[in-house]
Amino acid sequence: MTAQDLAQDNRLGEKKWRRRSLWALLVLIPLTLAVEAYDSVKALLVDNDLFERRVAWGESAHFGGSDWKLTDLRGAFGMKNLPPGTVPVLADFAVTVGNPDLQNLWLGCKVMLIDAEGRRWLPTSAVRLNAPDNVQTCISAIFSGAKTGDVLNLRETFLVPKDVTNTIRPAVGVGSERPYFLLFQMEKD
Amino acid sequence: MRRLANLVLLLVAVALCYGLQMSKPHYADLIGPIPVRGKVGDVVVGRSFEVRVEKVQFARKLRADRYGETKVLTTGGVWALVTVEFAARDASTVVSTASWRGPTRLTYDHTERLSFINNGFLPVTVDPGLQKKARLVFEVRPEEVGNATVLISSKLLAALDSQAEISIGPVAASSDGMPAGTVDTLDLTQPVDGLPK
Amino acid sequence: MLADFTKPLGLTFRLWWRFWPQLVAMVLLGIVGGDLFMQIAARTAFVNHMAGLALLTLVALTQLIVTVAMFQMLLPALPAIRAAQEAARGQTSGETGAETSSGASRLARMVSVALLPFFAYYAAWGFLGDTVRQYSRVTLDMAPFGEGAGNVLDVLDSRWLIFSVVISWLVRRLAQAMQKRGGAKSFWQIVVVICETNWIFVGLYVISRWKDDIVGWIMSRNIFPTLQAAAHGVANPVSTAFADPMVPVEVTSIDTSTKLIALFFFMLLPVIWLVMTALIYGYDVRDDKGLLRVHERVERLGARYRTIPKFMRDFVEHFISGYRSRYLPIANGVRITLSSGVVLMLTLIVGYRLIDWLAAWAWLGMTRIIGPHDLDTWQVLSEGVSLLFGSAFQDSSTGILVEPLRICFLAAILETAFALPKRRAVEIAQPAGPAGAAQDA
Amino acid sequence: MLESARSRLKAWAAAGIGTAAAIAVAGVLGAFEARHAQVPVLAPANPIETGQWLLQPVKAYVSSEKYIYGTLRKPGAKALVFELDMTNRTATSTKDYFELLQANQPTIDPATKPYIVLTRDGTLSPELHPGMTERMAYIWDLPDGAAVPASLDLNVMSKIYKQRDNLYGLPGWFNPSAIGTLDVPVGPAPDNAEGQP
Repeated sequence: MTAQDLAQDNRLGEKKWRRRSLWALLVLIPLTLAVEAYDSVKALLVDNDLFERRVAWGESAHFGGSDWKLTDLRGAFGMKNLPPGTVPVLADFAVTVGNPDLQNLWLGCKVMLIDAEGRRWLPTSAVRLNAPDNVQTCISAIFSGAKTGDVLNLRETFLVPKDVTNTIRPAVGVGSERPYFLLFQMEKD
Repeated sequence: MRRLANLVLLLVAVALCYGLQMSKPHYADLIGPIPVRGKVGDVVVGRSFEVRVEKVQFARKLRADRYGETKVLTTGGVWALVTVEFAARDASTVVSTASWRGPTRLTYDHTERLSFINNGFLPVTVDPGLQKKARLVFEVRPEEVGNATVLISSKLLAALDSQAEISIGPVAASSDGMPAGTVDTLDLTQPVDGLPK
Repeated sequence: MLADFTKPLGLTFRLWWRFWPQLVAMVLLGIVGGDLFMQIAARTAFVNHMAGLALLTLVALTQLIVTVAMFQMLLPALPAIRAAQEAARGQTSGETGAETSSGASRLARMVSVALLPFFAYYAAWGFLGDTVRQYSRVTLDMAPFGEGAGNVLDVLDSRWLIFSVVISWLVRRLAQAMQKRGGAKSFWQIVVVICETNWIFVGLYVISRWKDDIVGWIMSRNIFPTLQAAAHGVANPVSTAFADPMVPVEVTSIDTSTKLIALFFFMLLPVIWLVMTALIYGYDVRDDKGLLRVHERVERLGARYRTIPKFMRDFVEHFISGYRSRYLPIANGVRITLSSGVVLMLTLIVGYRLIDWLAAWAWLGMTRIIGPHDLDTWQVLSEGVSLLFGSAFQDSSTGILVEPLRICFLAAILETAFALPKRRAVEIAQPAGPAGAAQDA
Repeated sequence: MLESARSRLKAWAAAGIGTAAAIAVAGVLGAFEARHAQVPVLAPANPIETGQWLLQPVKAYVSSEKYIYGTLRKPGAKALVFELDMTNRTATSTKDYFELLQANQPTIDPATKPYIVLTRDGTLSPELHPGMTERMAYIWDLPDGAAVPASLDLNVMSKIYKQRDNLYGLPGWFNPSAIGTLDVPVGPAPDNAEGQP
């Protein structure tokens, strides 16, 4: 009899533990995933431009310690020696330097064009256009030794298909601000 | 009788285990590239870029410009020249590695002897919506030419990224062992896309 | 004969169905705990390599506690194993009360009694190497350019390691003394366990490395290459001849004997795990009287042993006494294993390897279902896949879909093995009796 | 009580001596390990099989040219050149030959890294492809004013193939070890000064 009672006891205990474990799984599975994936998620966020911050036309935005303003976005039509159906696009920014530690704040600086479908173009090296002396690229500006209050003129050159010129918007991402990036709106938006 | 049955069972188990041991994927397989297969002429769509093989040529020698001087490059095997057209998909990207995998799975990496040419050869920068032609150049043993596969990926050791695997199909061999249609010299001095430099 | 094959499979799934929430929860606890301790150990290693290695003990300990606990959970559903345990405990005393004692003290008892022999065995078979491998990877990840830390495992070659062993041995003595004095008994019990695992971990791992050195040294003598070359020629008549279609040296350099040895160990590993299972369940089977009586010669040896001067005996016992009682269960485990029949053994080997194989293919299948992504994204995704099917490195099978199944399978095989001789005895007594079928009800 | 204490003391002493002996034995074994390295002498006329490579020594000479196979020398400086035919025996293209030959020469600092050049066109350390024999030149810069050595003494190294390494479980070539020494007589520089760009 006692043995049977014992068996019944054990059986009940097991049921209880089964129920408890099921509830525990609800906590443990997300917890384990969080603990295991913490470093990877952090790396994913720090390395990629994922979430946009929109900047209205004509306005400037504080980003990576400085104030960024889109001054111009235009196509350089009529150039020779380019594949048919393509057009070079120039994006000009005026950046007022706030924190001059650009080598850290602007690390991995990436200027791109994003179209309506979310496709991204990086600056090209296939097209070289003459530019005034005071114009720099984002990367060269990092090493320019700019001080607080300086205004940097940045220009990046892209090569895009002709049919996307109406929908492309310039965007900027820097290491210190990722996963956020600036997406500049145009006048007509 | 029972002993014999046991012995047979043991042998079956050993064979099964050998099969399991041989066919079990390991770390290198688990994190290896994910193949996207196609053949010559197909547009093979990978994650970051798409590629189409236009033509495959074979040559004994290559002529190329090096710092303004024309060089002729010889090889111990045969030059395989694959003309491809790339396009990026969602974002501008760089295609930087290619290799030629022969029928016996010997793998011939893209040659490093043409690294002085910086346009139309690997690494190639490609942008969304813009087709770009390039030449892939391999040095291979002549018998590794037929039924080969050209593997193209954006970077070396691209873990769990897509890799275009384009099968070349059979190539007839001529009497001297070289693939049929092998030319003596191929000229690489002209840009692949026909545009002036 | 077919029953030997189908019964453990059926039982595996019944066990899994009955206990999966507990088992999965346990695996998850093991993953979180192990990961935590691994991080602590790796970070400590940057300060002091020796301390890092000592803390690594906790990782191994976590893994083993989880494994042992999972096996213990299945016990209520394993009547034949429980019957064997009861029998070993001795019906005369009838101490079923121990079963119902509080959970914490049961765990402490289980850990202290069942874990250590299991751990020693685990270490002796080189499974600790996996933990050390994970440790090297984690520390390497933390210092990608090798700055600061260097090779954290260099301490393994240091003779100073002896001090680490001595310290943990001294702490263990202290803890034992404190335990005797009373007070926080279970706390001191845990300290004892950690110290013992530490010195087993460090000691056995280092010995296994030095053993490799010694074997390597013997191999490097002049006699050996000659023998090896001869064996090579016999086993590989083809590769020494030059074949025209080029066969890469990766294929030819792995000769038949290497392949055979690899296959042998591939098939041996499941058997070792079965013995370890037997060890976990059979922790009460520690009486060496039965084994001593097996051979009269051994008995005589025992008598002669008693004539050795006491101080020598103390010395020997100091090193061996614990292990005599620890390795006896292994001897018993081997006995069980060998007597359980060819079909059951082969079911074990193939089944165990099949689980392993399916897990690997499931991992690969998941990568194809998820498809290509950039590396950063896949780093995150791979954590999820690893949670399901175990690490891609395949040196610790802790996937929540794989590990419970593996444990259930091993327990089911052992249960079948324990049930077998009894069934046969019943069959002999009453030839037509369906007693065997009634047993697994 | 006293008896027991003395016995325990003796046990401790025995344990101490035992441990010391074990450490001593390990130490002695370690010392043996260091001393036993005795490798065979390889004949320069015969092909040499290392793990990944098949080597056929061709010639060794000292050159005072400005350019040797495209590598630049300071005016008046000399270089020791060793030419050999190398065949990649593995399944993939590789340039794992930097540790293959180690100069054992008093005139060359063993830490000096040689230039390794493809003699066909002077490409600096290119990948060599499976089953394709190429003539390569190892070029060591000689220190200023060093005497011309009569022979080049080399250690030939080999690696072994592992299907899975200990750390990550990836296949590869590991554990370099010397398979022999090679003594090549240093001849006069060839007249046809090839390799200028």
